[in-house]
Amino acid sequence: MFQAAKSLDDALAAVTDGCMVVVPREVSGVPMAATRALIRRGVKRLHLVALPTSSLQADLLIGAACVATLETSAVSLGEFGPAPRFAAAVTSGAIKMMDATCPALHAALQAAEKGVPFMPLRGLIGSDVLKYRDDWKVIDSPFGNCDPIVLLPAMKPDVALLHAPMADRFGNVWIGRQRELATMAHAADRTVVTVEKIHDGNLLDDPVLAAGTLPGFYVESVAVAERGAWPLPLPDHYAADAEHLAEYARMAATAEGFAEYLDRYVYERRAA
Amino acid sequence: MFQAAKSLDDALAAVTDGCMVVVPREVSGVPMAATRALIRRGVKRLHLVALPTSSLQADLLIGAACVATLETSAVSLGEFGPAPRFAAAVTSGAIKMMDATCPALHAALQAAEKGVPFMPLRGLIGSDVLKYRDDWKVIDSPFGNCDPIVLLPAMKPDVALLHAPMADRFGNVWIGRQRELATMAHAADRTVVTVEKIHDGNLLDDPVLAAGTLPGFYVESVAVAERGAWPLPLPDHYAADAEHLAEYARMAATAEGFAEYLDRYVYERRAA
Amino acid sequence: MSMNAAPLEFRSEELLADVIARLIGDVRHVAVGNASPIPATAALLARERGKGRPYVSLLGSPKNTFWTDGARELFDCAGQGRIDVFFLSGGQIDGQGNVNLVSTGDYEHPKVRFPGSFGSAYLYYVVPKVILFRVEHSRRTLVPHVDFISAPGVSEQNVFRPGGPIALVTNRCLFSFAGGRFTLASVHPGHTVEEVIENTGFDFDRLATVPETPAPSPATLALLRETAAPQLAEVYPQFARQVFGVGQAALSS
Amino acid sequence: MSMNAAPLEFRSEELLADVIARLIGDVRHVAVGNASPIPATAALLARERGKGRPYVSLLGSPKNTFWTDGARELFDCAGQGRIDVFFLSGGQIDGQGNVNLVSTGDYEHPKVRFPGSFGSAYLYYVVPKVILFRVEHSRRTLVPHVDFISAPGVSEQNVFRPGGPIALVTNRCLFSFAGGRFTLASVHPGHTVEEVIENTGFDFDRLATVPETPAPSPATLALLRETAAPQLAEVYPQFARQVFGVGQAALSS
Repeated sequence: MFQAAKSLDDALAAVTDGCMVVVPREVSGVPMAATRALIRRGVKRLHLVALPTSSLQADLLIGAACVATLETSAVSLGEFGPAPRFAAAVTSGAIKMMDATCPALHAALQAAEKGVPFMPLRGLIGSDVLKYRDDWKVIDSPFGNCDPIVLLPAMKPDVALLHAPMADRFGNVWIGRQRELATMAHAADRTVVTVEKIHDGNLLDDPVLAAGTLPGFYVESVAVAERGAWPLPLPDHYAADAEHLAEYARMAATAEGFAEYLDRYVYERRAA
Repeated sequence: MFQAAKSLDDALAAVTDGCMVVVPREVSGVPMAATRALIRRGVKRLHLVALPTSSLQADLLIGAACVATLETSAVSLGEFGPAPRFAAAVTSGAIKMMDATCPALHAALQAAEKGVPFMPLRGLIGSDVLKYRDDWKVIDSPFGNCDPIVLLPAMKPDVALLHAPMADRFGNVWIGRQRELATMAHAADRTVVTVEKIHDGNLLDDPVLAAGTLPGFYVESVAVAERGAWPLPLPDHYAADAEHLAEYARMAATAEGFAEYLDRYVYERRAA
Repeated sequence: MSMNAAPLEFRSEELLADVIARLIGDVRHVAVGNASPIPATAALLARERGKGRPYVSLLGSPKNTFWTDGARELFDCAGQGRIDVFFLSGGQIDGQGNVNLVSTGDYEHPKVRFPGSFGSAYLYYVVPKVILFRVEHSRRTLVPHVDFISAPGVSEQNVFRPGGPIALVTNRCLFSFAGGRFTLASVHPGHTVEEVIENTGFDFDRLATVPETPAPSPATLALLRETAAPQLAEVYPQFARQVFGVGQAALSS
Repeated sequence: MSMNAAPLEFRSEELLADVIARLIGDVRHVAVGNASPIPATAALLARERGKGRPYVSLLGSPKNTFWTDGARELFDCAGQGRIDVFFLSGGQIDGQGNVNLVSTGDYEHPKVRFPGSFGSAYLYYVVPKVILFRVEHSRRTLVPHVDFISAPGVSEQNVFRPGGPIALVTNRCLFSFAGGRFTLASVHPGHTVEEVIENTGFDFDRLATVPETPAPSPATLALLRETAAPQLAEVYPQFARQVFGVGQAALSS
């Protein structure tokens, strides 16, 4: 149940070494301030699930050696090119890669949300994505006539980590249209949220705001982190910092440059 | 794709004799004005799905002989007592009853929403609800060890019929927290909506309103029906008309009284 | 159902709420279905005693529920293991804990049709503590075998079932439930074991001496009347007025 | 990839958009993935020609998408059969229509790692018309057999597959796809069949005489430049400026 966090580090206590953390895609509110705090703390061996894709966040965490396993459908810096630390870690075998496809990650979390052991999904059959996923099964649908279909086991992360525009003092978090953030929280054991600001009053009291609210019932801690998605965008609030992302892409192209990036923007806390 | 309806009757053209119609529970916005219009038009042989329960709406449609099959988890007038026309029709065999349990109806619609042939659901095993549902299957979960689980076939209604606080001229409908209305629309072939009023501007342009909006992409027609849920409540807008519901319960206790109710409140259009 | 026969300083509803509050115990989240004022009173009492724990959801009350994911959220929440206590009733309840919310007689040609199973065929399996609550304690309601099993009291070993019934509370007594059978745990003040046997259609176990259900303590009655009742009045105004006297801090009788 | 070699009055991007718009055909809904300005241009052109039909969703553009059910809605929408046309690309594409978005070399010890399969392992199966689009037409991108099948071009008869590839558009030509094979449908102006053969790593069918891809008509060019380009500028400002000249009604060259 919700407790107000004293600090960002305090809020992140739930993200322990070796735990399974689910994080959202770039346009849904990526907790980058929290990501930098985790790197500073030196979190290790994460099973990182990026729903369903990631960009800078996964690349940073991988480069900083925080990740043991990555489960996602794609990591890319988009218009700024490939994700260099991700590509390097996969080709060197430094991380275990669990390649997925976007709707499979959504469905697996929805299975946990609904308390069922699996969810079916069309597609996948005949792909190498399926071939390399021993944890996925194929059955003959009992509603068809020789109709194979993939079943995905429910995914229950230890922690859902997300960034949102605002929360109130009851732990209610306004997520707007990014409803997969609610599914993440429903599926995860514990949910940690950073927000731009605290909303006065109770978000659930206003039917219009309530429609876009993740109830505090599912939230363990909330910390304020202004511009907490920087340098990534927060939809309807601020755009990506293209200049910074281009700088990241340049620096992270080499291990040395990446180390310098960490020194400059993560450890020194000069960010934002 | 969305087209503005000329009238309520016009909007209801999609609800044809014999079609499968899904309608929401009492507290999610029941299209009662539309229900009376359908009775006046004399719609026949509906396969009515009440998600997941119903009250006055199902009782009225059944009493007026519009329903061939009823699929739901419960029909009751709540504090006003049993639903008399429903009980009479089931005991006389006038309708085919498909008893369900609430989460099964949600899951079956979510299967259609996700384009999968079935959804698993816990519970049910050993109940007579399952025993009388030949369309539901039990499999041994491939993720368990001798772990039986029920699979529910996807439910794809012909029409989703709902009432909401407002829509805009693009067919976008504000549904607020009643998110099962979105699932109904996603699952159904066509969606028909009545609303209290038309919102000026585009609901999707405002991120706060957009969070509670069913996009017009899924909506076939919208008609304005002020107090369109009367005598049932519209959450955050108006309460149930308790006096009228008590009168209904009294009148509908007999077939004669029910016929009089129809004459007075449905055919004569004195309602609201 | 009135307690007028005995010179008690509390109402039957207060006793039942106290019994149920004890059954709730130390848990995180109690959800109470629509139109269940006595379980709702019990949940609020438990929350007062626990200084905010358990979290209480009163279904049908927008002010006392947090749902923002539609009508499915209650069931998803239970499926996630986030609801610890729920309440069910039944048109019929039998000695194996089976509940019938559908009909009497043959299902295809019923004699009496009830509303339907609601969420029972799911929640009875997944909520750890389900408290059966049926005020009317008679051979009509408590039967040897239900005519239709909306949800069974027990399941085969291999059926996924973290939940199920722990007790049955009526206007006459408290039954506990374990191993597929009810045991008479206590008889409410003013009622007798013989009366319970006489009015129960199913077989149940009992000790040689059956205790009397403890009367609510003065502290409990004060909590009920002064703290729980005003909160209840928001959701069940008629019940709160009738049982506790709306806006009054204490009960006059 | 520049068309400077030939004295044409249109740009390569305009030709490709025209080709793709014809492939889209008369459908209800075209969805275009992130960072796909040429398919986006084609979809807008098709919408202009169809006077509002098809409905066009440009992913990654809040103004040009209607999603309010989170990141899953695109896939749910496709699963419902409500997306008729989608675009996919690949680090490698082979002659059976298999696409590889994952890696080259051995999957466990890759030589080059691409971003990942995204939604391809699903959308390729369920969207009726998938148009493969890869500007770079070389033996590096168009290979005999992909190293990793993110999504296969064809499936066994009993696999649920209402969708799949209908064509592959490159900077050199248009291939149609049917029966598990590509057929060279037309060669773009300024390119030759020999050049296509030389630069394609997979086997494909062709008629004795391969037609030239028709140049965009003056009417199409006007529609592209005067109507589609300004709409595109909202989503792809850099592309719109570079190809069409931002805010200009016509192209100067």
